[in-house]
Amino acid sequence: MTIVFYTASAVAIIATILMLTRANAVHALLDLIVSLLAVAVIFFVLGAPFVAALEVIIYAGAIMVLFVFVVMLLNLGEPATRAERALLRPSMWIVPSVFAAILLAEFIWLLVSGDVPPSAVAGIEAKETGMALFGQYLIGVELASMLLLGGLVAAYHLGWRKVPQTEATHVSHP
Amino acid sequence: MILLCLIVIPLIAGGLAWAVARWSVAACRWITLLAVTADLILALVLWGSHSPAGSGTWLAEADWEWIPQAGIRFHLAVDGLSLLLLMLTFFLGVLSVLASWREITEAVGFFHFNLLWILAGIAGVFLAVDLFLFYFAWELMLVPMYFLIAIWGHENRVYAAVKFFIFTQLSGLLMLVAILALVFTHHSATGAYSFEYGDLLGTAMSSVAEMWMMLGFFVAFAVKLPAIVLHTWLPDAHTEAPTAGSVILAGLLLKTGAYGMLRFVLPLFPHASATFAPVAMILGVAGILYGALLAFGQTDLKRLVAYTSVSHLGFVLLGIFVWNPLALQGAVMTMICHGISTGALFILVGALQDRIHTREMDRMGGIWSTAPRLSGAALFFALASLGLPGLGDFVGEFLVLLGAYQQSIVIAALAAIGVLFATFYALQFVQRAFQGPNTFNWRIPDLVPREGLVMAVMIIALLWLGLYPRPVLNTFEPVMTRIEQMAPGR
Amino acid sequence: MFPIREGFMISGALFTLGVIGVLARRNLLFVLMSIEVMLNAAGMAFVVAGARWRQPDGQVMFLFILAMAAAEVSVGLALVLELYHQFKTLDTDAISRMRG
Amino acid sequence: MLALLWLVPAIPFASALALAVLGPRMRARGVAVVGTGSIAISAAISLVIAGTFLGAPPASGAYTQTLWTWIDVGSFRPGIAFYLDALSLVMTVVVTFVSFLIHLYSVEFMRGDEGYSRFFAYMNLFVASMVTLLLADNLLLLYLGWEGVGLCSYLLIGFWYQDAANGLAGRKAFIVTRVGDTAMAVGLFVLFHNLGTLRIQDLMHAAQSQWPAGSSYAIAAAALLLGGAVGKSAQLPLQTWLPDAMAGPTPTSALIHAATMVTAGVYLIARTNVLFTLAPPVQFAVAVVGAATLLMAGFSALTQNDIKRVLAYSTISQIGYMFLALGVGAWGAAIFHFMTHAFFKALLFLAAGIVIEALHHEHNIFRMGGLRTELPVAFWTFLIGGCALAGLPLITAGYFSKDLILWSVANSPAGGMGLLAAGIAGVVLTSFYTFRLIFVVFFGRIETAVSHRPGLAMVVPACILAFLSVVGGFDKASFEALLNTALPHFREAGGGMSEALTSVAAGLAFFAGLLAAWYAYLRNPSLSRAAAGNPAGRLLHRFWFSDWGMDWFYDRLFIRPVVWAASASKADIVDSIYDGLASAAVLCYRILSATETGKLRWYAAWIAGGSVVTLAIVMWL
Amino acid sequence: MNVTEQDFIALLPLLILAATAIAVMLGVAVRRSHALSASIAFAGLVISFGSIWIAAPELPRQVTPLLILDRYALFYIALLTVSSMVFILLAHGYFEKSDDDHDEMYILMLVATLGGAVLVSSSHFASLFLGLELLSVALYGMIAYPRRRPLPLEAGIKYLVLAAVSAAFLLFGMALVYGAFGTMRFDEIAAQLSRPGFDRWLVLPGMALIITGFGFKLALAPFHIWTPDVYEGAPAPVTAYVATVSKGAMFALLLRYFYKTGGHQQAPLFVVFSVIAIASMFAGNILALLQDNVKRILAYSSIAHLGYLLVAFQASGDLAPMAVGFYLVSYFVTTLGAFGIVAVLSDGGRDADLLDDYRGLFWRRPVVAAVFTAMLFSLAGIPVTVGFVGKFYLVAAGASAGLWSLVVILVVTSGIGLFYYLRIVVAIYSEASQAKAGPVIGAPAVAALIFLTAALVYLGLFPQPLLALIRGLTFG
Repeated sequence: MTIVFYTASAVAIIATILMLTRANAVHALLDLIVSLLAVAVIFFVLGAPFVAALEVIIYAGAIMVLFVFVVMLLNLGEPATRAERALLRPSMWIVPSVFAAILLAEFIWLLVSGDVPPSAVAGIEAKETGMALFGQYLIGVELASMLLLGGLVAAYHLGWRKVPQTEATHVSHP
Repeated sequence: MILLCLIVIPLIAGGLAWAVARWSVAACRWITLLAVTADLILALVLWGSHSPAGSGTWLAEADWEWIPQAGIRFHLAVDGLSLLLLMLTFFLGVLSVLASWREITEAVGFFHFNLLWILAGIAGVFLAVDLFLFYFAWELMLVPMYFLIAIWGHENRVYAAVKFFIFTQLSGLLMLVAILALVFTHHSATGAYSFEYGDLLGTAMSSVAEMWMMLGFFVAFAVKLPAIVLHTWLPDAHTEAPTAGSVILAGLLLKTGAYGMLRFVLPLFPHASATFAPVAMILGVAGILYGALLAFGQTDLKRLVAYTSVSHLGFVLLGIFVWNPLALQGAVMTMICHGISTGALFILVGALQDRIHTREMDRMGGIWSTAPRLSGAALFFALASLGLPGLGDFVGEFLVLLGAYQQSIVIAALAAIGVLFATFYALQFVQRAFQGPNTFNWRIPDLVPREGLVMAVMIIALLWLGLYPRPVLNTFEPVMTRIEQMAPGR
Repeated sequence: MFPIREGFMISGALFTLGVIGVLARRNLLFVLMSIEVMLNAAGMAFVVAGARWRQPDGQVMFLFILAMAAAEVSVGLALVLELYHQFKTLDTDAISRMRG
Repeated sequence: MLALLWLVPAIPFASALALAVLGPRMRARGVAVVGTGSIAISAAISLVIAGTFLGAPPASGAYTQTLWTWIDVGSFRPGIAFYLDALSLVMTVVVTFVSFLIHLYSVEFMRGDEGYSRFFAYMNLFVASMVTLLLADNLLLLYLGWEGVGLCSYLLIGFWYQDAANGLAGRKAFIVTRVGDTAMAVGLFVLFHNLGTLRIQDLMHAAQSQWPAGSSYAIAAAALLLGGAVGKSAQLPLQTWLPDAMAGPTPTSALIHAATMVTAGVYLIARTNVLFTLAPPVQFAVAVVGAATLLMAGFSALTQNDIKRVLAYSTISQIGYMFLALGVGAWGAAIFHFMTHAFFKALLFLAAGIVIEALHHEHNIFRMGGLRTELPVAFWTFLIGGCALAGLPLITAGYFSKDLILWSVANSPAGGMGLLAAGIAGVVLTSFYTFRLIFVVFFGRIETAVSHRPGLAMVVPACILAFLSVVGGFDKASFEALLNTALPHFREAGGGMSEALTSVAAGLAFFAGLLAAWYAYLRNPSLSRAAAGNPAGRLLHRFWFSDWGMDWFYDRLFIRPVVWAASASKADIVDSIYDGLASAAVLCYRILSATETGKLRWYAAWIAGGSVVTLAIVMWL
Repeated sequence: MNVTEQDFIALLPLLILAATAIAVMLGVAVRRSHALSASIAFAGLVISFGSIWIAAPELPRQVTPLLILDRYALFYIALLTVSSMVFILLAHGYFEKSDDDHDEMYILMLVATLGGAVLVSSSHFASLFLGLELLSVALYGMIAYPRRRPLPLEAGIKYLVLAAVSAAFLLFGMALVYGAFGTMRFDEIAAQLSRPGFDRWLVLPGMALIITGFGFKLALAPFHIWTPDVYEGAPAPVTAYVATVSKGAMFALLLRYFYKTGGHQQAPLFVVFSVIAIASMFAGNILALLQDNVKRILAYSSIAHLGYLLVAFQASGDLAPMAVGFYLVSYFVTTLGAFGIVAVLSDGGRDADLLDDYRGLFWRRPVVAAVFTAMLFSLAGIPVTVGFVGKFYLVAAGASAGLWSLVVILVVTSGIGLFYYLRIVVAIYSEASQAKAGPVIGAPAVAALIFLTAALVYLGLFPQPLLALIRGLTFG
């Protein structure tokens, strides 16, 4: 169990690092999906099989597909990748990495200095989760639906294009 | 009810004047004049009907609930001191309306609106005995003043207006903090929220707290007064303001600072004030000398007069913190007379600027030969400014000095040297502007009857105050006695 | 026995990587991906916390995060499309006009 | 009749007011009538009052009239009140009467001047102030008059305002005297603070009873009052304004020198003699100041070319005599000399005015000459005045008064040989410069043609004054008797000189000076030129001519530093503090504003950085 | 855990908001009409506002662990709905000038308002998070709404990325707190916090990260950096909305959250909040000093204003909710008014956001100028305006708690702040440089401005009723 956990963790982290350093968007997306799948394994280890499944289905599945669609729509191609590579100079990484390293260091320092938290013995079944979801979190589910509605309307409005000539007049505005 | 009218009449008339100006500029001016005159008459009626040996603290009072949540009341009251200052307010109000009768041609309605609202604000300051209301009025008078300077001012008006606004607002906020601190101190002692002046008097507090609160009030009033170091907004504001603005600034707004010291700083924080008094006195004397020196150095007439205000108000500050009957009454007397004499000087300089379109003394000279009445009036008020006996300013300054001598010989002597310095700038003013050869061949009309009337009234007032000031002195004497008795150890 | 502390550490590490991505990448697509990493890490932290207390609440929160990520990404990608259409680039530095 | 007292200052004051307001619209004749008439009435009233006073003196020797309480603050209650005793009576009568004559003279002298009404307004105000000063019952009212005369001197000296130099002279007069006034004001504080009143009589009694002789309060108060007195009376070291004051019209000079203003200091000291008696060092200082001034001014007078400046220095010198007298406790002698001086000095100025007007406002004596025949009236009156000034023995008033002073100096316990020698040397000098003037102006060749001859209004006052200059000193005894009702008797020290001795000495001194002048300017004019020509003489001449370099000294010591300081701080140094704050704020703005780069990554970094900092604070606090 | 009838009644305002969003969408399906959509949305808001009186008798009510409906929540819901109504009035005229579809704006706005309402009544991390995201996601759409214009688009992208990042921070923080306590309910967390010996090593970083999230939404320094760009880029009415509804709901939540947990009185957090307050007051006021873009000036000033609010927040005590409540009302009125003026003076092409656009406004349109001046003076805290009373209460709250250094900094920085308000005022009253009268102002916008001005003056003179109302607010 422990070995699985650590392996999955290592995979998640390495895949994420790879994703961050890719110039080609599609490659990066694939790395990200690997990372997400690794996280799904971790969830499984943590005794949360329901969210592990959702992670695979929705996150790695649906959401990433959305990304892929957009990449395709934009038709970025090889020139974009080259341009992107040009931007990936090592110096770009220094400051963010320092920041993040401090953040992580602070965080880990805290975790290590604290007491070891008690560990649960049993996992949580999908049923339990479902009960909670449609029990005390019912309103939350409704709100999440409104959230998706809002996202839908916004994405619809922003992504929708009119006939080209009226568009041209708008674009000409500074 | 009269007290409320004193504030409400200008407020309403202000709105009316603004509205009417759309159709008739003359009507707007007349409405303004009538409103201020009405207030002046009301104030005079109050003065006439009061009995100097009155029993209570206040001669008249009006009290309504306002924000009971915080113990804030709409409480107006008047005693001898505030009554006199109210009369001065509306007296100068009338004169400044007359003085700007022809000067203002743009946005006349808005101008008179602002003028009236300033007067209402000042009246509110002098009338309020609820600290919140006081602060309210205190801030309220700034805004129209700001507009007066910023819209109808001269070349550098924006800079001056902004500087004025920021100085006074910032210091006012410090006072607000002090007011609240006082209220909470009072609250923790009694369990009741109250902004009442009467309730807050004698609030028990630690000496450190008292000192800080006192400083909060002091800074606000010292900026208005203005005490040296905090004075630099004044020359700019006075110089750039239109005539009416300068008159009200010098004649009234500065007095609100002194009034605040007398009404709040000393009575509310007697011990801290006593501890602080030497510093304040030194500030006063430094102001007297520094103001006089700078006035001597100026070539811009309005700037010159502005610095004389710094100098004269130094006497007021000195007199207040000397804190004995002579000096206190001298300080109040100086306030009143300075209002008239400096107001008159600003009117004259305004009239002159109107005619020759400059305030630079280097561009003047020999005005006397073409406008003798104007020049003569200027001479008169210059003499009042240098403290000539027989004119009002002398009485005040002499009393301050006499009182100051009982505190400290050195301070009195230095302040007396300040009077000597006054001679320098006053004579320089007369000499360079009005006497000497008429190098630039000015040919200008002399004072018109309207202006002549204004000058005559002011001259008579100063002579009266200089030769027979008793009625005035007696009006505020009980108040000063009370304040004097609040000094610790007395 | 679930590795709770390690779980927090891993989620923290992933979160940090997401932060690095947002700070370092100029391509908007990568920025959005990095945000996904961050959100995922936060969701993972919830799951870990839920596991610690043996409660379903952590997982419910993960679901909500999932919904939010979906909404977020859809709007974000719509903006990416529009942006690319107007500016012909996804470089966040290049699209910046407002400053000061 | 004494109740009319208040009218003496009130009428000139009222007429001054009337002339100021209505004057510009009145015709010249009307102005003259109002301006002169008011003083005439005032003089008449004072004569009537004098008659009443002398006929039936009030029981206490003084009459007090209170008009109203001026200021009323606690125990400080000075009134507008007048106090008449022998001292103020004499002064008032002389002042009003001489002023009347000067006004009369001005009616003609100033005719045609565009500021005719203004002139009379100022002159009337001048008289009103002076009379107020004299009659004041308390020191505050006295101070009012005191400042009033200072003001009027300023106004009149700068009367012809279009010449900036006149304005400068006027300002100088006002400011220099005000330096003294400031000291005096502080003196008032001392007195009020320690004695609790400013009423002069109460003060004197209180001082007498509360302060021992030589008490430091008395010394301080007396010294401060002396400061005021030297300023107004143009004594060392504040004498520099008076010679410049000649810029004003000649009648003004006459008024300032003869009747008003400069004698105010003498009056003040005489009035507060108790204080000075209680402060022997100060009183001695008065004497020394007087002696030094009379000598210095005498030397300066020797070198002047301007006829009025010579007279101005002679005034300073003569006031020095009065101070000398005051300093030795000869109060009466001082007032006596004041009176005779008022007559002959007014006379000299009026006569000089005739000369000046006759010669197109020529002031330089070396462009005059031989006027003896051209302007006989001027010559004779000037001669009489000059003799009185120089002290022609036995005939002139000036001789008697000066002689009395010399005798007092010789016989006072406070006096001494040094002071006496100075006094006698002063007589020689006076005689010398007076006759130098007379010989140069009225004898010798005619240098400038006479264009204008005086009318009756100018001649009559001169003649009356000439008469008074001669007879004014005859009845010394009854005058002293009168004054002794108000002033302490002169305390004679035993073993002094006899009166005859001092008289003879004074007479001899007079003739010595006369002879020297005759020799140097009539008999052998080349001598004076040679004396002025050699290097030492030239240096001395320049030194004396410039009033012993005092002006130069003051200019360097006070005026330039003040002017420099004023111009240096014109822009208000304090304001730079706030400018600095504003610049600091703007700097902060520039720095912070640079953080708003518009770059998304940078913004995200801020958020991450912010949470790093927050975390850090949380962890280590 | 059943939802009862009473729960529904208590939830009515929220339900009606959600229903209205659907209704507008259905309306669009039938007929695309700007006026219709706006009317439906407005009516929905009015009904929602009215339903507060229906809901009021059921108070206070805990509806599932997620939401608590108490007087406090209802007060802020009322404030949010009224602000949204004003937004509609302003937005109608503003968007009418450009030819695009406008209906989605109202749907998004209703969703956002719902989010705000959820925020102010949330009692649980989940509802906090959902409310926040409802608000955020709708705002992405609203900010970038005129998507063909480059500035709104840029603003939208920036807001989206940064909001998402900060949401991630917030979530991570919440996860840590949850990990420490095992509960996500505020009251239980408060109870745990008051007990010693909790897992500080999880709680404190959790709190710190939550503060990051809040700080971003409230635009407090150092998380303020996005504000000017988004304010400038967003269409003026949306800017008003971002500045008021979004921030106001968040601050109300902040007060509730920390007031309940008492977390901000913990020494480290107290320091953090103090540092944030001071930094915000300074940064906001100094950044605005010489700014030439009115929207950016207002953006920076809003940073400062939130800093002021934090002073009262820090003060805690009885006065804090009152001061915060009143100040928020005053801030709402004034900010809506100020951006409202910008909105009505803008034409379809660009917003009238440069200082030069306002030069000489007084001589061209005196009434508009006067209203704008009143708004600016209220922001500056000058008497007769509501801002004065608001600032008075802030200082009072700070003073009552003896937070002298914070109070003095408040005073000093607001003194600096005067300068840039006056710069706008100066421009308004300077000599007219251009004769252009500007666009015609439609009746709805006029109504909105009249309402705001009246509120500004009335509350400035007679704050008592509102104060009494706020004083009566209780946490459930």
